[in-house]
Amino acid sequence: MSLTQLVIISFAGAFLTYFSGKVSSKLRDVFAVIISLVLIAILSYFYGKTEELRYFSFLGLPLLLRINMLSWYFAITIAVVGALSIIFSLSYMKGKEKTDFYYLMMLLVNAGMLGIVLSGDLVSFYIFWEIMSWSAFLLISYNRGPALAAGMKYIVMSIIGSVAMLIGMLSLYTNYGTLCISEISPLIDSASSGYILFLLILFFVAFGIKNAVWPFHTWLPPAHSEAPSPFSAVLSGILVRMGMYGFLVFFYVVLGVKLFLGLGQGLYRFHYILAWIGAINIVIPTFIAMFQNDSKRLLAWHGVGQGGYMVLGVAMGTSLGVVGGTFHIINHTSYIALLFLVVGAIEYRTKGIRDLNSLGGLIKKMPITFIGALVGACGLIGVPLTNGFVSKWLIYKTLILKGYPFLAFAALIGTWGTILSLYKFLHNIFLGQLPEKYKDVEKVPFSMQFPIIILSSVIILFGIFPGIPLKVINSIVVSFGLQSLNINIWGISSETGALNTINILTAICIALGFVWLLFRIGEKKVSIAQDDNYAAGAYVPKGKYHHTVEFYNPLFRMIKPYFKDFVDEFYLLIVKVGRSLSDKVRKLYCGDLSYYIVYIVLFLAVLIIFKLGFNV
Amino acid sequence: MDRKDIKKWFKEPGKMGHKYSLWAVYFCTGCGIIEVPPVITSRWDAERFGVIPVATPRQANLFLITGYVSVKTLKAIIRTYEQMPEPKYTVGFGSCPINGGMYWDSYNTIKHLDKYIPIDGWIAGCMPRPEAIFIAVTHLWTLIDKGMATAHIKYREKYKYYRENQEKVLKGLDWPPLYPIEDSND
Amino acid sequence: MIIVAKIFEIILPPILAFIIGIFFIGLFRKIMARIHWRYGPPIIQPFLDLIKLFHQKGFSHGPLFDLGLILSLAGSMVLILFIPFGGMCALGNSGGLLVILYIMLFAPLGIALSGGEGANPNISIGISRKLIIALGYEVSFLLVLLTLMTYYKTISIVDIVNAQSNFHWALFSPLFLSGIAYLMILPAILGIRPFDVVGAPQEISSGPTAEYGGRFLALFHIWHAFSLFIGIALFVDLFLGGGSNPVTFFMKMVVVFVLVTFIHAVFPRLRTEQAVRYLWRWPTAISLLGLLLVQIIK
Amino acid sequence: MISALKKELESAFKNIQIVIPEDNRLTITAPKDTVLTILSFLKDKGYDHLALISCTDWIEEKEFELVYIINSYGEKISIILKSRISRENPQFITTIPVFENAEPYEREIHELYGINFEGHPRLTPLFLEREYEIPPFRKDFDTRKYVEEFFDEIPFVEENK
Repeated sequence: MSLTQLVIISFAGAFLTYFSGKVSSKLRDVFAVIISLVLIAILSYFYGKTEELRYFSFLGLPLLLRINMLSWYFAITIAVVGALSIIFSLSYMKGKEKTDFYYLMMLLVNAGMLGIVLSGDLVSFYIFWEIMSWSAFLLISYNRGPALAAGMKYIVMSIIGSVAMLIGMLSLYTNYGTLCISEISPLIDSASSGYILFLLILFFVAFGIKNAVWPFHTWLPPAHSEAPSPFSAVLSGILVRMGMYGFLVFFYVVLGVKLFLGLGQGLYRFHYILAWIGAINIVIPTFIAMFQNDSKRLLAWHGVGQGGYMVLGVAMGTSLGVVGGTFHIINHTSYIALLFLVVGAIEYRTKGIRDLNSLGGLIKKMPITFIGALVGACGLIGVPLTNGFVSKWLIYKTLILKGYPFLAFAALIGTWGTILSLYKFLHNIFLGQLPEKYKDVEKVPFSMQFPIIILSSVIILFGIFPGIPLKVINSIVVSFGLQSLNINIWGISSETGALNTINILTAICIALGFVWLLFRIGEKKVSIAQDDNYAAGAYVPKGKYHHTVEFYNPLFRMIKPYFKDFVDEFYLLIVKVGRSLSDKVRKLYCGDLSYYIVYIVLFLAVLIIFKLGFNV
Repeated sequence: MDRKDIKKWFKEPGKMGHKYSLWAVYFCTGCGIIEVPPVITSRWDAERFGVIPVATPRQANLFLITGYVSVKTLKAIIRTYEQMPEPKYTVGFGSCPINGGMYWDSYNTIKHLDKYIPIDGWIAGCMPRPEAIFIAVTHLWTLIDKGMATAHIKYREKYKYYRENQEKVLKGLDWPPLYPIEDSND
Repeated sequence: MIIVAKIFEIILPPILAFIIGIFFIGLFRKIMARIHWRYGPPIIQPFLDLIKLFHQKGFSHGPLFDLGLILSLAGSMVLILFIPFGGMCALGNSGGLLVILYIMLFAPLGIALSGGEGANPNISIGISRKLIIALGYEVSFLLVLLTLMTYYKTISIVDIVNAQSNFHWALFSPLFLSGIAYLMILPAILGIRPFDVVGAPQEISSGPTAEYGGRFLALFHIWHAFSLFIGIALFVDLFLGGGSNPVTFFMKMVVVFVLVTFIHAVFPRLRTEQAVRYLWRWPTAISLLGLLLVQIIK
Repeated sequence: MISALKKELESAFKNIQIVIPEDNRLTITAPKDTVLTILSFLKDKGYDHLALISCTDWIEEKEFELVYIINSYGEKISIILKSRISRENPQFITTIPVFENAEPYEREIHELYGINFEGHPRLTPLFLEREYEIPPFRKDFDTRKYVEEFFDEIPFVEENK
């Protein structure tokens, strides 16, 4: 089983499902699920293997496919999240039209991402990058209306990113004549630091836009909230993290650790500035997320916020930091995808309601979805016994031990921002009074519950036994050239403060058991209905006894003056200036011939004067 | 005042607990509430007997009906009484809740409150002084001790009749009955 | 023999913490009574309340209503194992201050979830106020912890306590600024006046506990006792050298607790914005200064 | 001041009797149909605060007497306007167009005396929880008989039953 067959299967599978969709929708669903499961099987076969082969040559440039521990780590995440979201969309897309096109695009996005991760040289990297961006664009603007604007915003910014990457590749090719990653890294060591800085800026823009790093994050919230939920799970889960893959490859594989840390001096070292961008990226979006009223937009802002942790971890350059950063990527994928699937399940049952102020009390009707949302929220916050906690612990430890208290402060305050916004998310949808119109909402079908259960168990499993993923990530870090950590099944043991999840687990279980016994010895409890509630002696007004609107109003009143997204306004300003300029130019072409002749004559006159004046 | 009697604490902790930590619902139902603030503040400190006012009926086990009960207040009293957890005691202030008092012939006040909710004890006096309230509390202790403070059990057993009376006075209560009513029981 | 000592070390702190916490609530009500110039309940009154509450049939709104409360109490119990208590610290080596910070999330999260299931706007308003005030004091709380960690260059609390042995306490070392900042936010951590807008009985009928009856209220009172203990034990551990045996540790805690009770007796209740505006202004400024001081010294 | 007002009123309206019992009080008794015009006349003159509307039941003369108390913050004079309406079919027009704050008073009088005010937006029950065939404030409503018929009929909840 070679890499080329893997890529061929993934692409052929996409088109096969499209055509089988023409035959019958049942066949298409089955086909899509089989393709994604086959991909997972093939990838698990490739664990631990590192090979490189040339599969094609494109105008003289060898196109390589290679796999090593880093690309395998990303590939398995892509395959798993892709399979789960397709299983989820089996029943989510039942009533909608154009579903063949939807499945084609979903599988194409998966195939594109696999291609990126497996590509050995920059040309194929770029080709797969374009496939991914364009199919993502088509999927974002899938359900018409506002989604078109969101898709437009997304595709314009990702084109800017791809162009920046293209310029970087061209300059690399002209200087070194080759584009395979393995050959470039030894050559680039000899380059001048100015040239490296130029490359860094270009690739930072390219990958920063895709990873929604703080200055380039404005496309993400509208894109995530308008895309269909199964795709926004993939989009926010793993597609956005292709930017992180790009950072890792470019910083640690192409540049190498010494060169990356050595850039710039004193306070202006490149990786220190990158860390600060990551820190800002944590704080501002989580505080914006707190005041959103649309559930998917709230989660999208968290996608931006959590990206900051990864950039912070990777930018630290120590082995602990990089391990924390890469581990956070897979953690973030697990719980943000879970939360988006939960929102999808709720949309499916309440006919497309996403507004947080008109839902409530759904825990009684959809308990499994609530458990998924709860575990996802705990993972996102970083409650101990979930995987989010372990990766955040690693990142904080590096920040504190390397002596960056202010960065650690920004990261820690982000946690409390996530708590406030995620409790609002849980409370407004699941807790509180159940409104009248959702009285007869019933459970979500199993095909939707299965991905939710799988993702929740992944979160808990990696939280209690972090050793499993950490062993893989440790070998990645060793391949980067950093010294490895002694990792065992329950966490990290090191002299400067160890992490032991098993102790925490046993302590919490014993405490829970003891308190449960303490709870049982009292008088037996009387369970009552939801409307038998204390309302100062009056009867509970139906449907009006649920506090959701302006949930954090005191805080909002304080933060309100600073609560504008300056970056978005800056871009809108650019757009306005651009439009007015192009408007002037449009006036030139007024369509009748005489004007054009006058323009030509004038231009010639100017040329002649220029020629005489300066007898050049 | 057998609070220090350790043996009794071990024999029947439930009774002793309820005796020495009576939490009163802070809900003024009539003119008598003017007597409650002096009871709970510095002059006649009720907290030394463990009696403190609490915000919601959910946390309380003592309900003070202070003063005459109009038909409108009866609705809120029934609602609050039903929301209190099970071992609950009620004390009526003054003669108005007993037999209507000076509003005996008024069309808008309830004459015998114990037709609608069970009452454990009454305090005589047109608004009893704080000392009278303390005497009532001590009487309540003896009642609890002897196991005679069983108003809440009576309410549970005879709920059908209480509910009928309540529906007669207040046309159509807009909350479901607290305990299931078996229609043909006798 | 070591195993017995280890088990002993695991079981004893929660029990002692419970007793000290209940004693603190009794002391609290006694001091408040004496300030009001009245006799006040016996010191063991909270214990009697607990006995009564365990004999009351509380109302439950659903499975999450009970589990949330159980989770928050279990979380505070586990937290006690992480805090060195007069020379005993059961889980001192599995995570240090960062884990303490994160296990502190269990309690507000548990109560928020169980309160949310209670489906009562009073509770939701109480919980949103609790989270806002928590966001308010977390800013300076994190800064204080970060200054400590960078000053002692470790993330384990046991090392910090050992570093302060034989009387050079952190409160009188260059960390005195952080100590003052911690004292300023201590009423907010413990949830007592001037920051007790969370469970204001008059405004939102005692916030998150509006729907709690018999057993639930008992568990809530035990959790309140534990949280009093944790708030003060952390201060004593981090700034007053943490005591070699439980008795000296307890003495230091009583001193700090009486000080905080007097603050409670004097101040009115701040509104939520006033509280957050205060918390983000003065304690944050002082803790930032402390951090800068430590950075300059290092 | 008050005598000037008396003269103006007498000139403006016929068949009204004006009495000045004290120096800053003035009582006018006027027929039913001139009440609205007098009220708006007084309001233009600066007496813009309607303090109270009440009603007395003259059961012997079979009439209800509606009393409007108006005063002004400027001159500190309070004017009491009385008018009689028949008791059999108690009909009257609402004064909300002149004084908006008359709405609750008229609702109360409607509930307790049974006087119907046309043009009143919502004549719904205000204080009483129960319906009564004879509005309770009327003199022919015998509260003792009502209590015996209604409240005493409700059985006690005995121990043994």
